[in-house]
Amino acid sequence: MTELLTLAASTATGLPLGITEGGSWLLRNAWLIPFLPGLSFVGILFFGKRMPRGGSELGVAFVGLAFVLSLLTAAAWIDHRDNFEGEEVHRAVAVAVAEHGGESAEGHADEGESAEGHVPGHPSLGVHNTVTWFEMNDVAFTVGTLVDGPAVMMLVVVTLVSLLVHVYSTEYVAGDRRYTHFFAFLSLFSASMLLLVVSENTLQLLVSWELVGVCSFVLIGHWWEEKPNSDAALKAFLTNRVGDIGLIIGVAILFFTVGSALPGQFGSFSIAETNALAGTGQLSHTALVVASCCLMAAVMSKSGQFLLHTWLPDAMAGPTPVSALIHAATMVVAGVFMIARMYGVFFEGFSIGGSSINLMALIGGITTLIGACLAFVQRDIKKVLAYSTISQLGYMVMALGVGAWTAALFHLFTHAFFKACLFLGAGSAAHAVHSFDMKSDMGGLRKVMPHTYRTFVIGSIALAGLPPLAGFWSKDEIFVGTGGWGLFGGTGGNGAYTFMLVMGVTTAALTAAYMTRCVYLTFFGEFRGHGTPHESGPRIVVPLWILAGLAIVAGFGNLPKGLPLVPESLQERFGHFVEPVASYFPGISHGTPSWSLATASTLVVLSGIAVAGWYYFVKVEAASKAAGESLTELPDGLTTKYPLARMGHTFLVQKYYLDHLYTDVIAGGTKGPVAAAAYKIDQDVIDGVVNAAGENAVKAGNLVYHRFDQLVVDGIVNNSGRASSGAGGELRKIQTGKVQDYAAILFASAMVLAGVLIVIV
Amino acid sequence: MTVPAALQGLDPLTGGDVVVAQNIAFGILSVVMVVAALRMVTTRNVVHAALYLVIVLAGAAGIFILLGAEFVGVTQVLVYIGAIVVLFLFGIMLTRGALGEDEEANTEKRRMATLVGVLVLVVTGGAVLDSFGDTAVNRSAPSLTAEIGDTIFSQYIVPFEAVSVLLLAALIGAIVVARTD
Amino acid sequence: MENLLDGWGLTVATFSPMVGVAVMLLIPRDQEDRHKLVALVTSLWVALVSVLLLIEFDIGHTDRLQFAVDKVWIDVISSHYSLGIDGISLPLILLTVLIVPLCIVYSWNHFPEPHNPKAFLILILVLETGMVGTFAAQDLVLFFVFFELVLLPMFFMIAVWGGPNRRYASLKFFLFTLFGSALMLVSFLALFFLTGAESFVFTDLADAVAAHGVSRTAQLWIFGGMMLGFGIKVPMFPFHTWLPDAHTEAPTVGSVILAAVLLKLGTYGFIRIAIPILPEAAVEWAPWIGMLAVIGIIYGALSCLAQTDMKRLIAFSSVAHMGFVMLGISTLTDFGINAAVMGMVAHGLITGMLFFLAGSVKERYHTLEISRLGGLLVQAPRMGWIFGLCVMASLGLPGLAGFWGEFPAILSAYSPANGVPVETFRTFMVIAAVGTVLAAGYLLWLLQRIAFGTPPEEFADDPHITDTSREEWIAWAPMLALIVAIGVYPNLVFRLSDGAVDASLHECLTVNASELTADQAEALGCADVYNISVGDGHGGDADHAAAGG
Amino acid sequence: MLLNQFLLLAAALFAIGVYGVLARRNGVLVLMSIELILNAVNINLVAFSAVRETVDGEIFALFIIAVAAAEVGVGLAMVLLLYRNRRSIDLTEIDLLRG
Repeated sequence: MTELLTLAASTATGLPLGITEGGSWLLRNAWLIPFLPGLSFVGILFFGKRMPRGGSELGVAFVGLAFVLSLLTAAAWIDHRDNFEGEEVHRAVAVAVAEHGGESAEGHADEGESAEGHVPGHPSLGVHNTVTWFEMNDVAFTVGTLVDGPAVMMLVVVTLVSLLVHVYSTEYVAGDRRYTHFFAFLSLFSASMLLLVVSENTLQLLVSWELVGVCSFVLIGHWWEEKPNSDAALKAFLTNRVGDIGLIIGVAILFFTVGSALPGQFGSFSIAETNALAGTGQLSHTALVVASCCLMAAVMSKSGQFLLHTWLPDAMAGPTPVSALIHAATMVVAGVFMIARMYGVFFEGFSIGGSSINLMALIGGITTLIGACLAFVQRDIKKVLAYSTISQLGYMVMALGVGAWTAALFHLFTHAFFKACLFLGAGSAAHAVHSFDMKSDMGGLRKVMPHTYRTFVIGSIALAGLPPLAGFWSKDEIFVGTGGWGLFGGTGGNGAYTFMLVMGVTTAALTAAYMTRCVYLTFFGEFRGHGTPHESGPRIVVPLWILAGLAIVAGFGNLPKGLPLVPESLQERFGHFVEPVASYFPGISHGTPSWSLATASTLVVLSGIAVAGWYYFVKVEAASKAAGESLTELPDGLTTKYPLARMGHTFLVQKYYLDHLYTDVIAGGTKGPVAAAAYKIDQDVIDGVVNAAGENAVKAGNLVYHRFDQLVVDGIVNNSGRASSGAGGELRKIQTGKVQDYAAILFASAMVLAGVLIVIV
Repeated sequence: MTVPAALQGLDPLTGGDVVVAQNIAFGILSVVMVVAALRMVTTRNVVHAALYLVIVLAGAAGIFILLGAEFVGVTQVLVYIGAIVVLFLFGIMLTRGALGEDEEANTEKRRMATLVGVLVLVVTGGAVLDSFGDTAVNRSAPSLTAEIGDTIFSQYIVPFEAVSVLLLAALIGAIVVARTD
Repeated sequence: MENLLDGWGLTVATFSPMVGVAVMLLIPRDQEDRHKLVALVTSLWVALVSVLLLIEFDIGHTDRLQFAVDKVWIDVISSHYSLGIDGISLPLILLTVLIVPLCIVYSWNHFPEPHNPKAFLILILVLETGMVGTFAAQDLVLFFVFFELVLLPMFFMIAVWGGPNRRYASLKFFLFTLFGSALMLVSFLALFFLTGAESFVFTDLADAVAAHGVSRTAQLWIFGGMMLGFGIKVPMFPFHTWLPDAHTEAPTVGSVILAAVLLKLGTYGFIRIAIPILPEAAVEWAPWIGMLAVIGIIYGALSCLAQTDMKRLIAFSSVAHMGFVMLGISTLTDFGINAAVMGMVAHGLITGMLFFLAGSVKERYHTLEISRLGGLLVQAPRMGWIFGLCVMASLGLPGLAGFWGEFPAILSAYSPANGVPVETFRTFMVIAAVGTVLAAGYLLWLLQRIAFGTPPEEFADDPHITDTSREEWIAWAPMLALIVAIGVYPNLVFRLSDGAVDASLHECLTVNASELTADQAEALGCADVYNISVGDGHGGDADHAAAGG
Repeated sequence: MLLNQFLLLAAALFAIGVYGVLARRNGVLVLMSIELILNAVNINLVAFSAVRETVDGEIFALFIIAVAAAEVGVGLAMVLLLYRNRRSIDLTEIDLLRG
């Protein structure tokens, strides 16, 4: 089809992809960063057991190396972002789109000027570097790296948290049954996650996506001797597989849809090409919508969005470091990152711009609410954090849904730190009291575990979102991004997502409240557990403080525009460096921050804290004094007073009965009745037909053979036991072992076949 | 075409009559053969069965001669009726009493066998009718035994040797299988 | 060396096992070590020859038949002794010659009852000849002979060395397959007579069909016959019931060979014979094959969930996996059939490994009742991890071989070849994708029950339960290595298969309809048959995907 | 004379022979029925060779007769052996292959 190629090439004008093959050495060789942990995985797997510290040193060393490398890469990117004057890659496309593509690219530029103050007209070209993986049908399937703002940001976050968790684990899981395996898979996880971050095409994305999934499976089931753990692991993996259906189908659709726009090639996985083409609007919109919905399903499972979130709380069965690294800071945000990665597709598919509601925003909003509600009723401190993670992920997805791309990633950035801090803190506390149950085994820990206490409180405030801690800034940006706050006199944004704003603000209040509850139950009151808890060692405390510190300062990374007393050069640094200004990224517009909104949200948070604080620190405290023991709730609380409240409480405790739906109804149904039915059909109907009909009824229903069977087989088996056609019954009867019966079958079959031949020829 | 020489000597027949004669002969032979064959596979007495077999074989010999394959016909008589049937009779006598009156096999078996037999007849008959509409057999002269001999010992020498080896092997095999000690 | 290989390589590779058999026949039965030695040396020699073939193989022209021999064989029925391999046969031959020695090594010290290594090994070698021959044959009659040659040894292997219910299973297997191949033979003959090709060589037949075409209905009938014959071997959905019994009853090595190679004979037949020779009929049948394939996927998975016997579960999982292979084939696209070839190799390695493991479990625990097993990871950690790896590979985890058979198959179903209904296949795609979840479901459930947890007290301190033995390591290491290697670098297979697959497909199937101008379609002269609507893929908004490649 | 009549006769004999093989319980009778089948084949061969006016068919018929002799010899020997071992030549009692 060469002539077709040339023909297409002649008509096509290059579509700018917003990527470059140039760039500094570090940026071009980002593959080293995933490679190092991968190396340590292999190393630990084979030599770990023989090492003095069971391979943990290997893991720490390599991940640390990866961290340093990512820092250097980040520095290189900061330089590259503004000063790179290199060749941009163009791609010949079937339909001429030169002016279209150009327009969109330059559209970025002036939005940049108006809304955000990017360096005018200076696009941030992602650094692209690939090698051919395999070739099929003249299409080269590549594997490589696409290093740009979001990628670099994720690299730093993942390697940093992973490093801290590695260090933390050396003490936390010391003397564990499978110490070595634990570190091996921790490394493998880091490698896969980093690979996902730098993925250059959707296939690579899919591969690493599944790999992080299986790592999480192995690590959740780390203590697989106990059935609950392996159950949780299975649940996590299967739920993710459900979402992966969406991912697989979505990727397939995009592959061919993009291919239809590229001459002489029937498909392409390249993320840059996909986004860029989606931007030009020459891909069929239907395909984009379907694809985004499918991908959304994947996000729902991986990032624990509503309906598929149920695996995340159970995943807490894994060791706490795993929860902190995988199920709070990094893996669960893979979904968010994937949306951010394929934003061109989603932006078109859900037509985010200029709308007031869409699937993604809705799912995000619902998730953030229901997550926050569920966090209230948990006894297990890790489950509280798990649900709050769900709720925060909901924030991010919602933000992406309303077009506040930067805000979403910024929240991802800050959330990684304070949530990891909280989890590790919870782990530290649990380590001391040997239990995760706040109500029965904790309380009053602030005296014995000062460091854990302080860091946990810092983390909580950051999560609740009080200025000036990290959470505040990112949350505020999300609210700004919704653009649905005309009453606060704001402008900009991609549409009027008032509904989302309401949900977000409500959640803010809830978050503040349940974190207050959690802090009280854990650290205040009297110790309700057994034994004498004591502060954890340095290898646990130091990571805690580092994360707490980050939870305080991370927010300053993206101070809003026009904040007084802050030099221009320090405003929106994060947005400037992370948000791509390139033709593979849609032209989103940014809301302008407003004092009124910030104040309002702060007040909301404070009110949330106030209510919960009043309930626990005043009433419960008093009640405990009266009762002479450390209570965890009022003896005559709402739930005891009002049946409605009790119902609501039960409803929450039952997690909206979703688990029953999935586990008992769907899974149980499939595994039980359906599978049994299918197998019964197999044995009784199909096999029964085969048996009953002897070898000739392989084509059951085919008249000739069927009748023949009736005659011969019946003749042999003298009609006995046809009804009871349990497996084996009838066919064995054919095998009378009598030569003559075999001869009969032989002759008859031969004749039938001869007849067929006569008929055909 | 051919007819027994005697018949030819007495009074020359015209071609048409000859054809008639042949068809009559064929008719008689075939009817006899089929009936005998049926009796053979149905009779209860084993010895009778052997005798019916003789009739069928003789009929076959007749058919061969009718087809101008006199040598084959003669061989048929010699080998089959002369040797094989005798062999059978020996077999019957040696196994006498095993089931002297061969009470018929159970009905299912017979039903099955009938059905398969009919199936065979239908399919093969159908194929035959389907293939050779009205090919006529009119042979100019009976095949010469000399010709057969030449062909066997020139063209078919290898199969011939093979068959002789086979016979030897069969002989030894039969002895080994059937010897008493 | 080269020219020697060119002329004789394949013949040697095919028939050396027979030499081994002859030698073993002369060795008295009680000298078991000598038998083992001869068998092993023979199979290794075959493997060596095949590797030499691989080395000499011209990667640049995988689409061309190489090391081809074409001598008149049975002139009366104008059948040739015609061997040759291209990029499709080569991987499968390599798979075969890899599996056989490993099986011999595996059964080195523990032959199933009734012992008798001589007969057992002879059967294995005969099998090898049959399998290699089937993959190398380029002539229908020759193909059929080899195809059937495989049947008997397997029958005896199951009937003699099998489990309690072996007679029933073996007879079922035998009759099923015999029935299928009988119909297959009929359609071969019909094909030959109707086309009036001058020989049974594939290419001649294909040319004959292309030149003075057979009537469409006849083509459909013939394809149907082949479909039945190959489909039973695969096994495709309604014809699969022989598989679980055969697998459950067969001795370990038998199951391994059955799963690893024998099932591939069917799919290989589709790719090598049915589709290239009868493209039009293939287009007509494609939706039905696809339907049976996806039914098989869902249905095999569901049946797996209902199993209580480990080996039986794995057997049913083969039904599901071969469903993916058939789905890939039924798309008639280069992409899908590449996926199918990859799927065959991957399934051969992975399911082979799973059956090996099942055999070893059975050997240690003397039962395969899932409910009675557990805690393998505690008692035999290494074996447990290997089991975990194979399960992951089997459920199509990226980075392991299984994924590259599954994902491209699903992918290709999004845009099947010209003339194949697109919407239907997109439905299939979704169903197949659901199948992956079920696969994960039953496999992980199996893993949980077998490997996780603590060992049941009946086995808690059983001295016989040891970790992986030396023979097992030798037999498994190559397969595990390949599973990972192919998973990481699928090009190992794709580079071989791609060119050959592309060549084996009719141009009308693969041409990118959306880029065809009217006169180009005219030049191809197949616009009507494959209803290529010029100018767009398959109409419809979302369907701008280029059909096929 | 038509070729068909011979072929049909052969077919009939063949079918009857098949019936005998399948229906009789006495080993000797089964062997006889086999002879019937062989004869049917012979008739076909000779008829064809008569049509084609060659001797090949007849030669094959001769071969078949020879082979038949051998077959009967071995067959009867086996029947005898059977009889000696089991005091019976009832094939329906011989089901060592039963599964």
